[in-house]
Amino acid sequence: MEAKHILFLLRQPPYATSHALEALEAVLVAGVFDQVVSVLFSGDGVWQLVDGQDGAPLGQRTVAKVAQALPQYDVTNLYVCARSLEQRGLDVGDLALPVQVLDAVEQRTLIAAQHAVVND
Amino acid sequence: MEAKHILFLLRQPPYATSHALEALEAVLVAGVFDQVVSVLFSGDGVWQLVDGQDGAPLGQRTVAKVAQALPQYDVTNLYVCARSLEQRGLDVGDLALPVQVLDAVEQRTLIAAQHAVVND
Amino acid sequence: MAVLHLVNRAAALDACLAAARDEDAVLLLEDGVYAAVAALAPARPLHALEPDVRARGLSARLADHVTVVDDAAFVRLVEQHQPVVSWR
Amino acid sequence: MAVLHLVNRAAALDACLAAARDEDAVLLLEDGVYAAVAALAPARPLHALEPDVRARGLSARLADHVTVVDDAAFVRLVEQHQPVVSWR
Amino acid sequence: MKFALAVHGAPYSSQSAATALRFARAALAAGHTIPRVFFYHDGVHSACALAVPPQDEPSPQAGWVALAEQHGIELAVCIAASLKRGVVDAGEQHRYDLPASNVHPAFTVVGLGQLLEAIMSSDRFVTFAA
Amino acid sequence: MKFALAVHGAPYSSQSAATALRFARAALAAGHTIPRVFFYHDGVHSACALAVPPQDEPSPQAGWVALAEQHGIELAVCIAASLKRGVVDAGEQHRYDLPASNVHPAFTVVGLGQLLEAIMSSDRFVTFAA
Repeated sequence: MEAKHILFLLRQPPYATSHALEALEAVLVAGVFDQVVSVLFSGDGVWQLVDGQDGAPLGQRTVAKVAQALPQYDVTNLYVCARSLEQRGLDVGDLALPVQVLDAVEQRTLIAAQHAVVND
Repeated sequence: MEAKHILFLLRQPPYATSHALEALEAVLVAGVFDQVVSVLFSGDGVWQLVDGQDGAPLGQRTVAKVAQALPQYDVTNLYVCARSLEQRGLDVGDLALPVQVLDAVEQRTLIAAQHAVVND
Repeated sequence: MAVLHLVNRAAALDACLAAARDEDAVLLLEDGVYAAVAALAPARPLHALEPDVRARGLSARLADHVTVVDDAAFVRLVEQHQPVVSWR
Repeated sequence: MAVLHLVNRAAALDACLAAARDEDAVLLLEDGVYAAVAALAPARPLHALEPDVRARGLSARLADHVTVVDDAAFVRLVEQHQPVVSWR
Repeated sequence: MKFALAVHGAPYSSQSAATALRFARAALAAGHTIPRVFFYHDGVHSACALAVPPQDEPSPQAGWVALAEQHGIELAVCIAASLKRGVVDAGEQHRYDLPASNVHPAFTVVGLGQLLEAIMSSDRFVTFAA
Repeated sequence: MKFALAVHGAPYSSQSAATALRFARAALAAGHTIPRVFFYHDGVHSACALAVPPQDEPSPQAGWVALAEQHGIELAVCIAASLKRGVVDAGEQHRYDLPASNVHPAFTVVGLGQLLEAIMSSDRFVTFAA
């Protein structure tokens, strides 16, 4: 079977729901399937990446720590939406892991190149 | 026990979730308790009032029909947010039941007069 | 191949359109159909799912450039596009 | 008595503020605390719930006019206001 | 003061129950009473006795059960909301001929009137929205 | 074509499952096949066998069960999502010493790998978001 291009489009903020964490768990699993896996953080999903998180006050796992594990699972195509960062007063210096910033045109190209998109 | 002023602040659109219907059921119950009950439809909650709804294609009850039953349960203080109607291109002629349109100042006064506010 | 975007909340349409190309199709469904109302719809071709439009009493309130489609046409849109992207 | 408004989604703050008087208190909690970030916060006094702020890594990112409160202070706000209104 | 609380969201799809639990603890510590917590809408899932939390995460339900026992709080689950969501006690299991029941014994299934009664008989009513 | 579907929302808190069911019927009527529907996040509540729908409303679960039987569709429930939400089969009931199980027998509890497998082996993947 030919390798598929699978994009995880992550748009939910962490903690209020378990969507962010559960979607990241799916990304980790995808990493072991020898597919072409990419992750795009956009909208409130960029909050998953912000440095300084600590789930302990809410009795939850720290979502940024889970995201930081992605490269160890061979998920290295990590992208973030430029406009979503800007709208929230954030830049890459605020993030807990290295990700590539994509403008709108680059995001359109990335999405159009996929066989499947999984959202959270 | 002195009668309490209880406002139901209904801001959820109908059908996608059961919040609108369940909140209206709570209003109907409140109507039999001899309290001073008011209902304010605001935000996407104004869609609950729009004429021409038919839950049948979704296998659901028609939410506007439930709202129309409110006066029969002695709930007659029915209000809608003027700005929410305008933002959606609606006016009272689009609604399935008679409700009083409140501007922002009137809504602030209504809210401040309550002992309790129940939201959906 | 062109992309099919599914939007199930009106508030998600802006983000969807920022990521959609002109040749991509956008289908509004569930609470997404409120974005097809004349007063709210952006000026680009849109599809809206018929059972959701009808249940909400919106049939006569939609913008002219919105195409209402039934479930069978939803399936055809999926056949003709790849990938399918959901926005909420 | 002044009103206490609880906002658990940043997008709901606008509707809340339209319905709040100057003397009313607004407490941002859960995902509502994102509205307390310096780049996003409106210019009026706001409270933000400490466990939610800390979990999300926002402690050093809040606007200056936001007061961070713990659960005990949340209880005191409820004591001192009536009614309590939730926005989402 | 007497507080009445309403919980509208399910654990894992909303912080509603977790925030309400922390608030309840702080209110009781401050000397207030909470005769009833009303679980409505998706909030009814807090009553399900079959949930197994992820390792290292506290059980949201265990927190409610402990608080209810210590302080005599009624954990009230709305029947109109719970039945359609598959949260049922032994009585409903029998009535509807269901294969099992799943409401934790510390929770009581009640009608919507109990929400109004709680509001009417308390000094403050706080909704923890979904 | 082969379609893989994912359902992310619970009945009554999302239309996700209802929309997916209508789509599945239309896709099968058009000659497509659906080897697997994957219930993830709050979508796992569709598997709960204890729900009693309001009178005059169709049972969302009965629709899935009938479709699965007629067309050989696997109704796959994600264990990582279902366990914490109290949707458990007999195996998990036993493993965690729970008082009951509540997964309808037409549903199968599986790991997340089955989501990826479904995506990889299908021509189209459609998520019905919460």
